[in-house]
Amino acid sequence: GCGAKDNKTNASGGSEPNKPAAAAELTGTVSASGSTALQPLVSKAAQDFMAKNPKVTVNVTGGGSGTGVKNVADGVSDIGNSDVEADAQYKDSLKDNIVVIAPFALIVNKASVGIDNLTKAQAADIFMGKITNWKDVGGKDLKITVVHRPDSSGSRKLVKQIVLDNKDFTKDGVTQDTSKTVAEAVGSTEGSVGYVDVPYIKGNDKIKALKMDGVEYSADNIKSGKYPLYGIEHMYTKKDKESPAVKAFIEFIMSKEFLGKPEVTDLGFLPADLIKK
Amino acid sequence: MALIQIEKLNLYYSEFHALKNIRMDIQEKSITAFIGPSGCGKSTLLRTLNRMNDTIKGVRIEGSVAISGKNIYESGAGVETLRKNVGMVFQQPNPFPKSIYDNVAYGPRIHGTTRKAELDEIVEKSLRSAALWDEVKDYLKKSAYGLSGGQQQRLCIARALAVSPQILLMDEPTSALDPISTLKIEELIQELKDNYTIVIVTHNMQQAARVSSQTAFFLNGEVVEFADTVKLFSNPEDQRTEDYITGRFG
Amino acid sequence: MALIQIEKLNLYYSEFHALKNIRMDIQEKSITAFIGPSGCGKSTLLRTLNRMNDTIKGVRIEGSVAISGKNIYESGAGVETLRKNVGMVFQQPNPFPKSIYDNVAYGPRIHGTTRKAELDEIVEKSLRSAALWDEVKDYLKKSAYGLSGGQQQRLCIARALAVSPQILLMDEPTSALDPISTLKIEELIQELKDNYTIVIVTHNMQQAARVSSQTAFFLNGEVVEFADTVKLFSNPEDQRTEDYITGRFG
Amino acid sequence: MQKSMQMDAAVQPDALDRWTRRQKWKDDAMRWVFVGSSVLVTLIIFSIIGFVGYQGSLTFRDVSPAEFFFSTDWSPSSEQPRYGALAFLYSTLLLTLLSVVLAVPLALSGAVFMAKIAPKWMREILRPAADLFVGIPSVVYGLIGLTIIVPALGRWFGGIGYGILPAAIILAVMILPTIMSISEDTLRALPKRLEEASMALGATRWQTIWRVLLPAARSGIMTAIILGMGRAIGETMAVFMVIGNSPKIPSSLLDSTTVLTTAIVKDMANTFYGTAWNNALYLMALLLLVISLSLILGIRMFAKRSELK
Amino acid sequence: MKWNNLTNRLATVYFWAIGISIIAILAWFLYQILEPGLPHLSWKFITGMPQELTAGGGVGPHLFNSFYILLLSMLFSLPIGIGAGIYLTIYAKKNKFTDLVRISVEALSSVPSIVFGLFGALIFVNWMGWKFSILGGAATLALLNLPILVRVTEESLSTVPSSYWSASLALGSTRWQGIRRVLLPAAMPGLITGITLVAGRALGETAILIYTAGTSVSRFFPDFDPMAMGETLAVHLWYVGGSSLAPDAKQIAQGSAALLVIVVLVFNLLIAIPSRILQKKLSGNK
Ligand SMILES: Nc1ncnc2c1ncn2[C@@H]1O[C@H](COP(=O)(O)OP(=O)(O)OP(=O)(O)O)[C@@H](O)[C@H]1O
Ligand SMILES: Nc1ncnc2c1ncn2[C@@H]1O[C@H](COP(=O)(O)OP(=O)(O)OP(=O)(O)O)[C@@H](O)[C@H]1O
Ligand SMILES: [Mg+2]
Ligand SMILES: [Mg+2]
Ligand SMILES: O=P([O-])([O-])[O-]
Repeated sequence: GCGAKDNKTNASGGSEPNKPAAAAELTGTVSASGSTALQPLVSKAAQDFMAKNPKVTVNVTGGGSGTGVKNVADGVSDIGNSDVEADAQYKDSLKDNIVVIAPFALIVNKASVGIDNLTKAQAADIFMGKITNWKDVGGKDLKITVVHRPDSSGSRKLVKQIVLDNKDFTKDGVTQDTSKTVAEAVGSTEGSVGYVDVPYIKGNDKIKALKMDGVEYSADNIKSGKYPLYGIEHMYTKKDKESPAVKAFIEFIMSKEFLGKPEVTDLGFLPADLIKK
Repeated sequence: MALIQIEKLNLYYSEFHALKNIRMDIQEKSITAFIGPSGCGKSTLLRTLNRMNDTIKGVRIEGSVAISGKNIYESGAGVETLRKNVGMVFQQPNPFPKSIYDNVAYGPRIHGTTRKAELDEIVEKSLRSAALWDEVKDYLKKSAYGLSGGQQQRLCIARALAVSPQILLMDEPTSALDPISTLKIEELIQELKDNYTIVIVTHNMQQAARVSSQTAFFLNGEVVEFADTVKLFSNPEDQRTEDYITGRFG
Repeated sequence: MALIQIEKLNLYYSEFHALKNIRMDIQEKSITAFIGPSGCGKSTLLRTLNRMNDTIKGVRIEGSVAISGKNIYESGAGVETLRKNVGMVFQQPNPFPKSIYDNVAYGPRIHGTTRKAELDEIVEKSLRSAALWDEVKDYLKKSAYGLSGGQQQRLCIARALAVSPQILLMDEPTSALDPISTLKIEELIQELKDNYTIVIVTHNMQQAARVSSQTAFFLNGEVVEFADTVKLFSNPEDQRTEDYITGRFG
Repeated sequence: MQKSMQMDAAVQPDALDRWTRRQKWKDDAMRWVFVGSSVLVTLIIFSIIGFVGYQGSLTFRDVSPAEFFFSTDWSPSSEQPRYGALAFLYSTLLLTLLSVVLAVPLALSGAVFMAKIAPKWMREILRPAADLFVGIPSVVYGLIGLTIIVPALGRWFGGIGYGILPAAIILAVMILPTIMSISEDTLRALPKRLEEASMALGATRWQTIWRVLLPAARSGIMTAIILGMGRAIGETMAVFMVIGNSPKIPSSLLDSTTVLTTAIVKDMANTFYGTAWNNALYLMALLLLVISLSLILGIRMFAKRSELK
Repeated sequence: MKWNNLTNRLATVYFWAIGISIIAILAWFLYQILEPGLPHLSWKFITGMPQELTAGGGVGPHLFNSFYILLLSMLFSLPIGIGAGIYLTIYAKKNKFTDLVRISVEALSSVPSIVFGLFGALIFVNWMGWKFSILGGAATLALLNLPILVRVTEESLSTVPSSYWSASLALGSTRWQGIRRVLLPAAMPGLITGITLVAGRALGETAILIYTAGTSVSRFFPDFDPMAMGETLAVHLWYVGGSSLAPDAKQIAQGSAALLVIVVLVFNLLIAIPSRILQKKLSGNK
């Protein structure tokens, strides 16, 4: 029932000049690759989208943000998922679709640390290796272990920008590949601290998210500018070469219909228009 | 005209001069024995007759070997055709890990015989010629490895006969066998003489004396003496031959 | 008293009854030859004398073998001590992939000799006894695999002598060798007789006749006849022995 | 030549001649297939080296070789990016060495056990079990390392438990079956007469194994170790999960550090193609290739030299 | 003498201890994998489709892809690997080209799989335009298999007694006839063992496939289209452990690990049994 209606919307939304605006059924293949942080969301969207448009196949794969962007530029994928802005060399050829906002949080090992708030300055000192014991920030007498994301990850870049004012992280500590493994490592290591995007906080009862300067992450606090730690998720496409199916898919991801689904809302991604400048 | 004519044959393993200026004529349907101490070149000469030396790296050959008047090192007929015509039996029995039947049928098959009836006939005939048929006729599908050493060697002879060669080369065919099997093979060789030209290498002078009509005595890559077996053993011309056959060697 | 006394010896490979009720006395410093067709049990009996059969699974032994009056299957001295006393030389020369020196020194070393000077002396003496010293004295550090077959076999004899055994078992020690090397080994055996008790298995009746003082003729796991070599070959008591030695077997 | 071919045709039925010619044709064709396969294998390795080498060499447009090879400062995302890979190189060598040192004695003893001592039924279980372990994905090894070995080491020795030691333990288990199986095959393939010769001289089983069998199997054992080592050097996923991945020279076996493989995967996917950072990762891949190849050739040469002339 | 006996006895004890510890280590690992995973294995899990954010996802397409990629990669690597192995054992003369091939095989076997992954991504995914696909994954995996196959072929062929080869040539066979009818059949048991090893490694490989076959599966199951994306079971395990947001991700990971081990085991058995029968038959039921 609702499928037919939606198709019409998509087709009329497309501004392809050589395509008649008739309500043709969408066909074709859409492939997306890139950011692993974004992959669960995009995969979920792909499943729902394919259910609505049975003649479209959407393939989603990871590979990392850098790979994703390169893949669109090379024509390997239609969409490049990235949680960082693309390199300057791609500015001209790629179209930047900002699809969602991903809040981040600082997390600590729940059982051992004994605090639930850090000021931005304290957090910066911990990540730069200047504070190495929790008692210096009001916690237990316990050595701090920092769990990082890789240098090239969007999450790390974000924390570096917002929390560390672009100074360098300490080289001590442990690096984990993905947000999920960071959450797990923090959960299993005494005295550890890390940073992840919020979808990975829930469902792990050995970690806890810290407030920053006394502010908890939430849609409202982000909207009002009180909570600074969030990333912008991009889905790059090739400028002026997007097929109707690709356009429809990106619109679908950004739609209330999809983002409003309970299991998606639950994840904690926020709609892109939340912080429209 | 002799069936095999060897002319001014020299063979080198890289630097090593293994055969020196060999001349020899071998008549059709005769048995010729090669004797001599180890390393004197008996096997090497035998293997030039079916070009098995081709498979060894660094071998260089000069001179000519003619079979039925054609130099086998020049003819365009190809080494496969030559080897089909010149069968070979090795020192160690070397059946394939296949059934008795498949061992004998191997040669005909690779040369294009595929009809079952025809193969059956060839297998039976070859096994009969090798005096093995009665012992194995009920176990043709069994692996050849179930046979005793002497039986295996006769199987290898049957396998060689199955492609109907004209010449049969045997390199110490009994040296791995017990005396009784040896005796059987020697009898077999005598019977085969009627249809095949046979060249046999042996360490055993008694054997040479028993089976062959001509004998060649080798030393350091040269043929010291080549004569009728009876003559060579009873009245050798060369002193070295005499020393060797009387065991006074060295 | 005889050095080796074999009494009512029966040996089974699992089900198979390979030696049947063997009795035999072997005198000190004699050479005894075992002859007989393949599979009759010559090697098996030889290997009971130094308990090499122990290494084969499923072997069962009844009866007794006594050396110097002590049953080797009961004595507490251990199989290593026995084997040190009863050396063995195999059909195929089987040197270790080590230098000539290390091959000969192997035995003394495992039995606890470590002093270089002592080892040097043993190595030289053993190689001299095996008539190999002059040929290899300048290449002691070279690999044993560089030697010819006959030299390798003499090296194996030297290796066996290096632990000064009392008895030397030889299982067809020349069957892989050419006549000249064979002759050398036979001469060597004759010389060794003065110091060692030797038991030799051979396929070659001439060899048995040439080297041994006693000969035992085996058939199907039994000793058909055991007598002075000269007597056994010239005037055998058993018809089967006569048939075998005159080649009229079967 | 012309003449002899005609004579042949006269002697043999036409059909057979055609058969022979066809077989010869096939023989020639197959020879080219085999040569072609070999050429292909060679081409592949050269294009891999070429590709990795070219991409890697671009690094030197932005980074001096001295910095890359001799500095331990790896901070590619800082304002003043530094690309020193020495720490990775150091840890790679240390990790490989340690895992081989852990695995080899165990694997060789196991091989001797299986080839010479174990009863048949035990071998029949152990051998397929060992083969099975080659097929367990490295992620699974990593998972076990992360959830069991790292916390246990942390408990026993204090600290967080990440570092070269847990990685080496995991790698040792991963390469153990390979080394064991190949060494066992080699031992088993030794001619029985060597063992007989030794036993007949009164050697005990242990003396025979130690003084004759193991030396005689040396070249096969070398191959086994090389193969195991190759796998240890190249392993990525399992190591990533337990080694900690700090870009520095570790102060102990239980200190977080990074090896070349994990340094590559960590950032390869998220850096942009053509940047100095990305090129440096390719250069590390080249380095990895060169190291494992030269280790292998080195050991081969050493083995050959120590063999008897 | 006493001393010798003592060391011998100690050595025997030592080897038994080592043998048992190795078994214990292997068994402990197996237990750690199977114990948490087995309860999660059900028909629905083994044949079901994956779920992204909700619980109850299966691994049907992944299992299928594992075998599909394995099969295709064997299709590429077997002829070339065996071909090069045959070249090296039978045809190779002592010359520069042979040395080059040998060193190449050696070098290829020392290439870390991550490097193969990068290479495959560039050549197959990008240049050949195969994108992330089963085909691209299989082709890259074939590169990983190649050197092992060459070596296995060389080794199995060299254990075939040379007397078979001379016997065949002496009967007038061409080399190819001898290879096909005598050498390869006689080397078959060794080849099969080698192939099982290779297959086990391929089934467990992740680093290569992440960059070439992708980390998602086709919407159809089974999908024989080689151009479809082909996340395998091992890669899925990696993805689920590292990124999935499904609430039962942990169980899925444990189940996949157990399933993978069982698959490799079954695969080994399926191949080992016929190969043993073959071996018995060849060696003449003695
Ligand atoms: N493939 C080879 N490469 C180099 N030299 C070889 C090769 N084969 C044989 N020779 C040498 O050529 C000589 C003749 O060898 P050949 O095998 O013909 O001797 P033979 O008379 O058959 O000896 P035997 O009775 O031991 O079989 C020997 O000195 C041997 O070392
Ligand atoms: N390990 C074994 N297991 C079972 N049977 C065996 C074993 N070794 C030998 N036999 C059998 O025992 C019998 C005697 O073997 P043995 O080796 O003693 O014979 P032989 O007289 O030395 O023969 P040859 O002259 O061939 O060496 C043979 O029938 C043989 O098949
Ligand atoms: Mg010869
Ligand atoms: Mg014997
Ligand atoms: O999403 P990231 O993996 O780049 O942090």
